[in-house]
Amino acid sequence: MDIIQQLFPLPPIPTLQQAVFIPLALFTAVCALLVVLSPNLFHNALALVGTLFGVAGIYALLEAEFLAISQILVYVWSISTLITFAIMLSRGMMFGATSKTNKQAGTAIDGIVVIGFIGWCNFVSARSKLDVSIAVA
Amino acid sequence: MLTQYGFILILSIFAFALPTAAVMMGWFLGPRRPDAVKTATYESGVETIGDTWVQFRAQYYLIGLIFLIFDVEVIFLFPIALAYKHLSLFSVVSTITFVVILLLGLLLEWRKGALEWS
Amino acid sequence: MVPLSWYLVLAAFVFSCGLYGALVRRNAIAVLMGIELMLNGVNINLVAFWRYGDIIDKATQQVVRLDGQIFALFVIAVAAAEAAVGLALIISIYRNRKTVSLDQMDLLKG
Amino acid sequence: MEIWSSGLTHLLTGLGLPETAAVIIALAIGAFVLANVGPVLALVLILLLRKVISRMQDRIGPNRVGPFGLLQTVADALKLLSKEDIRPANADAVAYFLAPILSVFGVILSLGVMAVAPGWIGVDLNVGVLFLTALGSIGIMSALMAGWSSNNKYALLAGFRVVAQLLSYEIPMVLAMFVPVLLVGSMRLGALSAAQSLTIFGFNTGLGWFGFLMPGAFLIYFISALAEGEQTPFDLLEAESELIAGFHIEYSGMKFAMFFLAQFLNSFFLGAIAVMLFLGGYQGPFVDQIPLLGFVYFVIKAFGVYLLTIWIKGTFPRIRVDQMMAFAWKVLVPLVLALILWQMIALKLPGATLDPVTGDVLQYGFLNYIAVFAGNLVVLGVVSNVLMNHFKREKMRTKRAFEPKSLIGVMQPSSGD
Repeated sequence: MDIIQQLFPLPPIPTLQQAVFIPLALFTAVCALLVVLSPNLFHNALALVGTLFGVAGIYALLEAEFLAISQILVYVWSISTLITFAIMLSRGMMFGATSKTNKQAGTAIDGIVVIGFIGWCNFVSARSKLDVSIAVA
Repeated sequence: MLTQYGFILILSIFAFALPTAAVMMGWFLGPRRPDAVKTATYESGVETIGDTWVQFRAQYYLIGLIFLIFDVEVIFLFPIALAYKHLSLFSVVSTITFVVILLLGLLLEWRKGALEWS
Repeated sequence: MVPLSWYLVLAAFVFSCGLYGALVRRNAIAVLMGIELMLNGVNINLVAFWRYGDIIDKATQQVVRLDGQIFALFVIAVAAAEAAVGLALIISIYRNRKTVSLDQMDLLKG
Repeated sequence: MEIWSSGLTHLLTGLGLPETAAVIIALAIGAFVLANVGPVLALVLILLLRKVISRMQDRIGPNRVGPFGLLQTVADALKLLSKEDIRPANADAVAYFLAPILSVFGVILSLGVMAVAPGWIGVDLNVGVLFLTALGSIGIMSALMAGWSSNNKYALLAGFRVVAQLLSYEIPMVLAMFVPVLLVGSMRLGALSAAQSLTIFGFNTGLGWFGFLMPGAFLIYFISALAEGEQTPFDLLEAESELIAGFHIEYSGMKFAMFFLAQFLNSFFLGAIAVMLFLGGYQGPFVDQIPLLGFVYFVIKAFGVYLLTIWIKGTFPRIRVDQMMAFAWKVLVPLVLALILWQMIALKLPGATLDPVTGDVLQYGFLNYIAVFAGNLVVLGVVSNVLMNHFKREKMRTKRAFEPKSLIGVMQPSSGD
């Protein structure tokens, strides 16, 4: 048991903000995945709205409240309605027999892996510098 | 400040739970005997013809487009209102220019017939 | 306090989702949604760096500069303009050629 | 932190709870109470509407259930609870389920920022006014979801129409809300309500309503709020006497009840926002001495505005879609933009008390207020002129439709309208 606990230490108990952040981020991430993976175009648009609300919540958590409201006002009020209008105006794609994706999936995943690597590097360096500086300040 | 948004968060949880509970209660209390006629699309007793996806007119998109312009404008106007008591003459003139340009844009849309709905 | 790196991971995830959608989907509107996702990921990054990295007044513990927020606000405005113009293009192409599939929009091919 | 929650937190920490838990429990109690205010209020609103409308139409209205029919809406709610919940065969399950819930969700959230009495406000957000407008987006999404997921042509069409209507009237509404915000310099609804006091000889009469100072902005807000709440004369998409229903045509049982509830609460809350922004909020005589009186004033004013909308519902004829759109974009939006321009100039006229060091405005002067009032009077005149012309024309049309003989020889041939 000790070895297991040493290898996989229990995560520290989250603070209140972290406890809010985790479900919010999960919601945003799942919605973002649905935007690109769901085959139904209208579901994509709804998931996009979910993502936008999640991002607005993240802004509120970052104490950028005006930005959170702007996000909802501009994105959810106008951009998502425009997208829905565009979906309705260009019908016929929804039930088409052709595949929803093109043949670039491999390339795209390669690109995302590269971005993920860069992001990981940033993550490590950011944790080593910025978190420490904040802890000092 | 985060306490305030905490309240909004808790309120939104309740605001979501309340109608969900009501709908669920209706689902449990009411009878459930669906049949083919009952679950058919309602069209005043007539058989539905064709696809739901009727072609919409592009006017809807145009309204959305004009709305978007003014929506972004609102975002830029409200912070100005909060600081209006501190603004210098230069900022006031530039704000007024901003609103005048918007009015001119509205006039242009009017002249081009984007506001007609018929 | 939530560590900055958590926000960055979320931003990178949202950005990657958007990139995947923009590269892989056939439907022009879905591609546009992917681009919106990418812009949102960038915005999270901007705001998170503003919150954590900017100058903090020692006396009041308030962030005194708003560069990151203003930057994000402009990204939102530009995203709005981009969506409006992009969707208008898509609709006009659809009315002319009856397709929103990017594979079939090949007028510019030599 | 607001007065109520800090008091409750003190009480809970006195009971021996840790600080964080006390705050959370206090907030949760407040949120629970607020969330439950919504449905109870809706029962009252529906009963009131039926009673008043039936009086206007020379009927008695609900009078069987309970004393004076007071329990009629409760009985209706119970009946709806026991009804079958039909889901159309081709409907999209998730969106069909979520749409009615979201419509109520957005409306109840707006209770959180209502300033009902001095210090009695869920949270005094410093983006309060924009928060209220942002909540409208949830209503839009629920309308689109309901229209699309029912898989019914007419539901989809109605969903599109309601979205077009809400989009058109959102702009004049937000810009009319901008006018008092520009004067006060704050988006906090508590601050906006507090700014409408009027102290004469050291006594707060509470009559410095922005509705008196800015009648033009108030009229534009009120018209837009009628359209946003889908009230007559703007209730085109569920004209009960002409069409079947709106985007919720396929809904039944409790889900339909949710849309119904959301619509009533929405129109009431739009009136409450009008009260907070233009009709003085909780302000009134003696409100400084007895804060509870503020709550009474607020409720009376809000129900007064609601009765006004019922009166309009019982009196005015519906307008056509093209008239509605043209009225929003060609009359209200240019007028309110011009009003904002004028007010920006008027507030910078000389006469205001300035801070000697920074040059900030401390108190607007007599000249500023006169200029703002004059601009608003012009806007009021133009809007009411347009409305009068419209109703005159409508009267002529109705007369021609009902008694054509009486007009022979009187009327000139008109260019078909």
